[in-house]
Amino acid sequence: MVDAARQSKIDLRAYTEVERVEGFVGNFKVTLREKAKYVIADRCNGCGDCSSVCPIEVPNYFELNIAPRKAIYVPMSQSVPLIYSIDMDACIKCFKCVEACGPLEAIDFSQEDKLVTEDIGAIVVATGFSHFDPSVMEEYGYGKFPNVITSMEMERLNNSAGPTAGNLIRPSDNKNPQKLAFINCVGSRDKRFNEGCSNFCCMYSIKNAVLLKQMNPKVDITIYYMDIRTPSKGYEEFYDRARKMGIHFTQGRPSLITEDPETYNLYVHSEDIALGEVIEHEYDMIMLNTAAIPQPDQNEMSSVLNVAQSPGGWYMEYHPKLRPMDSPTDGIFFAGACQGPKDIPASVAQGSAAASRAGRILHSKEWEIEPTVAVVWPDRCVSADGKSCGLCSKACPYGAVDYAKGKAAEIITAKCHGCGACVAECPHDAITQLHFTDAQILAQMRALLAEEPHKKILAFRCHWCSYGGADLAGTSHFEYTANERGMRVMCSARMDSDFIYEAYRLGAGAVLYSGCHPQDCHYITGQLIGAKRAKRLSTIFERMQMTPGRFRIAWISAAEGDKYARVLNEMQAVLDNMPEEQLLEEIERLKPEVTKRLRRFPNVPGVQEAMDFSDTMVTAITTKESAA
Amino acid sequence: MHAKPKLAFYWAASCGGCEITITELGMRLVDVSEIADIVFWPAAMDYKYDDVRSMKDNEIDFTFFNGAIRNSENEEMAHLLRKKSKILIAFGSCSHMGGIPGLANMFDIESICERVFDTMPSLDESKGTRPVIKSKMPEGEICLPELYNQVKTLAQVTEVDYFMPGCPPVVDQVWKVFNAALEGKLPPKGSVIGADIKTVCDVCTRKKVELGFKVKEFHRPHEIELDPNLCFLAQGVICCGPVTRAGCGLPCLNGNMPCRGCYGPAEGIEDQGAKLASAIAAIIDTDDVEALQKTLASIVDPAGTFYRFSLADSIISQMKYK
Amino acid sequence: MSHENTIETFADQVKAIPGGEHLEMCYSCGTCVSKCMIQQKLEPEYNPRRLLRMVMMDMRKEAFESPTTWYCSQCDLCYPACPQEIHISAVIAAVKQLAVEAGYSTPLSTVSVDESLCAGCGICVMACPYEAPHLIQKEVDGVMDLFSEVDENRCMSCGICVAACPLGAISRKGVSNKEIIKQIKVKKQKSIPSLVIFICDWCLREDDDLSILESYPANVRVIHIPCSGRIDPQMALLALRAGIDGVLVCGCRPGECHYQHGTDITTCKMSLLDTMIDQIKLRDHRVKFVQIGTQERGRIRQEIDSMLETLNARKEPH
Amino acid sequence: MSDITGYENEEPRIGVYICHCGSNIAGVIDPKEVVSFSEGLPGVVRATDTLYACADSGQKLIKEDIKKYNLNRVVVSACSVRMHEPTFRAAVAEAGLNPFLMEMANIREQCTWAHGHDPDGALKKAKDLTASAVAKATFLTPLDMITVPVTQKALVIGAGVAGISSALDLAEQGIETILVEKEPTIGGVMAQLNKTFPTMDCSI
Repeated sequence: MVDAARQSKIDLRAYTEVERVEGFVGNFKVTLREKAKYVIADRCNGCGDCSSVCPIEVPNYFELNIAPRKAIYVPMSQSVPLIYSIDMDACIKCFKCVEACGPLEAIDFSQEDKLVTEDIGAIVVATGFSHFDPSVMEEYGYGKFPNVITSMEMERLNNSAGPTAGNLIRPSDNKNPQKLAFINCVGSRDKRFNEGCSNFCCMYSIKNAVLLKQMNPKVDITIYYMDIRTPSKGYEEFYDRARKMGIHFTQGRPSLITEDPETYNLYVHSEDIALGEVIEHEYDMIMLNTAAIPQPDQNEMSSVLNVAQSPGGWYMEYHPKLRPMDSPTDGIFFAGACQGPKDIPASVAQGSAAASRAGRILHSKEWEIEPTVAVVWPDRCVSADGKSCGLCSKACPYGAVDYAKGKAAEIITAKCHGCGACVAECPHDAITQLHFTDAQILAQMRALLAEEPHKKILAFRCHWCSYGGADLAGTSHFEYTANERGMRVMCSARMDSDFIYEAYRLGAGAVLYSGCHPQDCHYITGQLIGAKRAKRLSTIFERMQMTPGRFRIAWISAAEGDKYARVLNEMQAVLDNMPEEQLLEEIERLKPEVTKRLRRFPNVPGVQEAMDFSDTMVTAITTKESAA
Repeated sequence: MHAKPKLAFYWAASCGGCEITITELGMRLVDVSEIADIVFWPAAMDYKYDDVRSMKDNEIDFTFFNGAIRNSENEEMAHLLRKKSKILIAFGSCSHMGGIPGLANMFDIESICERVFDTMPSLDESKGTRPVIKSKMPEGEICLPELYNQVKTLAQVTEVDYFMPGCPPVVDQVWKVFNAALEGKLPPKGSVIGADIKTVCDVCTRKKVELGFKVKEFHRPHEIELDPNLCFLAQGVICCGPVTRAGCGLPCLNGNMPCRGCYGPAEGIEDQGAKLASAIAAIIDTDDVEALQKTLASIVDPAGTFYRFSLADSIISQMKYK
Repeated sequence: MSHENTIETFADQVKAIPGGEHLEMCYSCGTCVSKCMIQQKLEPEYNPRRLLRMVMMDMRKEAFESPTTWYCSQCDLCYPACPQEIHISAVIAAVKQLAVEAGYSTPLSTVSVDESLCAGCGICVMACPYEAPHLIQKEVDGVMDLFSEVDENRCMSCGICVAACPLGAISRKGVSNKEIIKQIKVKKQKSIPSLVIFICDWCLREDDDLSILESYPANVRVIHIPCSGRIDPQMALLALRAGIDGVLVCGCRPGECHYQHGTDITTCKMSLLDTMIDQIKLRDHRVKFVQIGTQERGRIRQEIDSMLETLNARKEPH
Repeated sequence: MSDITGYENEEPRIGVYICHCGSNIAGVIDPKEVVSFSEGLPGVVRATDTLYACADSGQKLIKEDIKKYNLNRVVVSACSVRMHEPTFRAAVAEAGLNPFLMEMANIREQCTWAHGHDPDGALKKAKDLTASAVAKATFLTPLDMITVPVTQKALVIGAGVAGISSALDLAEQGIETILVEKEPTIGGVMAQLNKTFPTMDCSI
């Protein structure tokens, strides 16, 4: 900790939050909120005179709220930086602290939060984790029985710098407990709360047990566990050491804790798996090893950073094996438990790894980004003719469209992230996206629907989420109908209405319109644009009296392989439930209507060529297939 | 030739329905009078109490006593007729179990008087009138019977030989009992006569409930349209059939109304209302514990429903007046 | 295709029965075993975790013969406690179904119906949490009549039907009406109130609490019943009529009843009785129903003491 | 603007490579059937299968074919673009082709792995996906990566044990680093701990 404060290249900003992140790799603009401390950092010498005169006491979060702090405080004596701050929610403005500070004049009640903007090349996100609140698990009586505490609370009670100066006492009567139990997996590996393993609790409880046993070899300690997981180097040996010290390990997940109303002693009800018998033992004090859970503000941070979350709420890495430190957004990296529960060695390792990944960029003067950007055909843009439009500019999540009446819109390439929202939104088809042109997409669709199109389900998926979801369905072997034919674009915002109409004109049995969940969108608001369009299409098809389910909208994250498979199977069921003639009849009935809506389409540059090509392609496919 | 058996009929606190049942025997009454003498029947003929007082003890062979014991006159006559009769039969629900008058045990006498003489909507004004046992009139002192605080069954004031339930007992059963009595074929003393052993449910032919059925809300009969072929409980309507002695011939059920329980508890049931509460509670849907109280609240007036005819005879009533 | 011909394993069979699907999610943590009270109170061999294991290991015979298959009363205390969200009782029910199909039958002593008393009213059919009784048509003396018949393999012996049956036509050895009434005997002493406690076999989890029950003198009579649902208001009133000063009925907290809804049915019964007692304005609080939760160690003492206090106060003015 | 419309007058010469991925693909469908299907598609001058397209041998095959058959488009029917698009782009680039003239068809994750129960359906789908990639390849245009400048400054959000070690590493590499912490002190959960395993030293 102290090293970090001493390192001259590190600009330490405590009591500061990240408000906004804009830009792209190498060129992020980050807005930081430096929260008002009401203490001038340069003048505060950390003497603490202010705090000792402060009359207000409130629970100290740092001590898990089991000990108080003043309204003007540092969380602990070894705080880095050692600068006091005033909690204005608690302060009664008696100004005793101002008096105590005297000539230093470090206290400034007029301070306000300050927003500062920084230019940043790469970002390492290391926001950590939070602790599961076990009071929702009635069976363990936390919050009801005073001597049931969490292990984090025990950390403070057993810490020489903690509120009891390291004297472990039990809350009901301040006596030193002689018989203790730890319960592992409280709220973790538990489908009711958090499905995952919290990774470090086994070692963590062993560590605490060993510490207590070292301080007082007479204490009787039992660790209740489901499995002891000690996979890293030296861990198993540490577990051995604990057993040699006489710490009891009982395999069995306790189902109930009860309390003696007179002594406040506790009884743990558990099965001893080794014995196959129910056991009930009495303890002075019980420590719950609670699950590691994502930070309460992880959802918010995920929108600020534009990164997705895995099930369970942790940040989702680009690839779990190949790129575990990378976010899907170039230039943003993850370190530590924010990406999933980790112990200290793993967190340190990932911190260094993330630094190394970020270093690749930060040591370069320039960085390459994908050229899949939008491009305007100036001659097709009506703005050049003096008409007002600007829909492209409105759609762009990045402000990358230079739009003004009287001149053709222009895309600022460096700002464009390549979502394709403007392309699909342009009513005059004056914009295209490199590598995802209308011609390319149409040619692909024609090929996919060459044969028996009414049996096919054409699935449009965004690259970042639903395509990933489809991948996960495959890697997990969640089977779904082989009639699915997948199309990939970068964002649901690129899924032009014309593509959908064209699919039905070609006779597709069903069409899936899928992308990410709104909060996960890789392109900030791209999904919202796509979702709005999808909803509009849905209304139109409803009015055309298309059988419900032949057009389906589904938001599927890269982590929802099961959902992808389920949605496709449900769509197949819709088709299966329609007699073939009825389906074919409906497709024919709707063809004129969807064709009518495609009127601008053939004029788009490249589309006619794609159409002509596709005719040969379709012929080739059908001949080939009939031969087979 | 033996002397003809002597019959007596008396009504205490009752509506008179039981008396009407006897008249409903019609021409069969003439047959009765061929073989028996009716020596006392104030509802039909002019008899004075003194006529009874002047009889020898046990002079009457069968006394059919209907009505509950509500006042001192009822009780006095109960004792008198007991003394003068060989066999005393509690005739009808009121003398058997207190009947409808027995529901007055939910209140004390003062609150009843207050209702009758002060707050009844049909009163023009309250004059604070109360019945007075003895009052001086120009003609001399006149007496009224004393109203009791508790409505009692006949058996609670004197020894009863047989109980004949019903509100009123149905005519066919009365005829059967007359015949049995006159032929000397009555069962052992203390028995319930003129009724069956099992319950109304046993003889009811309505379709019984389906497996898995539970009641979420109870209805009173007028609140819903009743299926004439389905068990009332299965329609969420409280029916006293499960605990009530059969023998009535099911006039209520045939009229698409649930059993009201007038034939009293079936053999083996000690407390009709408590046992019915137990049966009814067991059919309540308990899936949603929060909603239980709402379901229970839909049973309007449990005491009046479960103990409609037997409150005076109930254990809770006896506990109250102990 | 190859997998069409595969031999169906025991686990496959269990999983094919609704409720059995999640069998293989079990990671043997033992929560269900200690959450359940059967092992400690009734049958030491009882162990759902091991039954699930037997199914997974294709140990058909052992599973069919295991007491776990037969003793589970589907109270579902374990279901909300299971970290893998396995509906354990449903899995056990699936095993039991297969066991019955294979010709096994319950070792429990179950209820029986006396047809000479049964009126075929169907109250037991509605009351039973397990759908054990059902009505059958039967010819008696040349007349078709309805009777209740109990499927012994469904019956869990809770006695709820015994209490519900208006005519006492259903009984179970040990807890028939007669046997219970026989126990309502207290040595009456003038100055000390007498109390009868009907206590369900499951609401007191701890041995400590059970010993509290035994710590009272002879004026407090404890009658053990399988479920508070076994007691009906008439039984309580009969005790009072027999001269007992007070009746305390103890059952489990809602949601913790060993027989699913027994305690809730008792709530209904007792609440109806309370209302009726209230209606006749008899406010002497001599009958009380309490529901004790698994974590309420020592509460039984409080409840008995407070009941005795109430009864004492009632005695004093006289 | 022919570079935008994507259809150039240059005659497409497409090479199609169907990957077995060991048995991952070939265990469900016969890649050779997809090869013979591809052979007749417009523009396809070379179609073949390969055991592992991503392996050195597979890449070498593609590179050699580009020269041998004078290919100007490459289609690889193999795994997800999220897996090996960079690999094959690099491979074609090494053979002198613009990397954006390579197109992948995902016949593993989104075909054989998801339709193991329906090998016939999977084969049909693999053919269609390959045809679709050929169609897209026909209209592909060469593109150049866009170069952007880099601000040589890092931001580390969160000063727990991971954030601190990351910031220290960056700083020691000589990179200006802003270390942001929302609480008044850095250290995170680690600072709250007593001693830490397995060395049992002080956490701070």
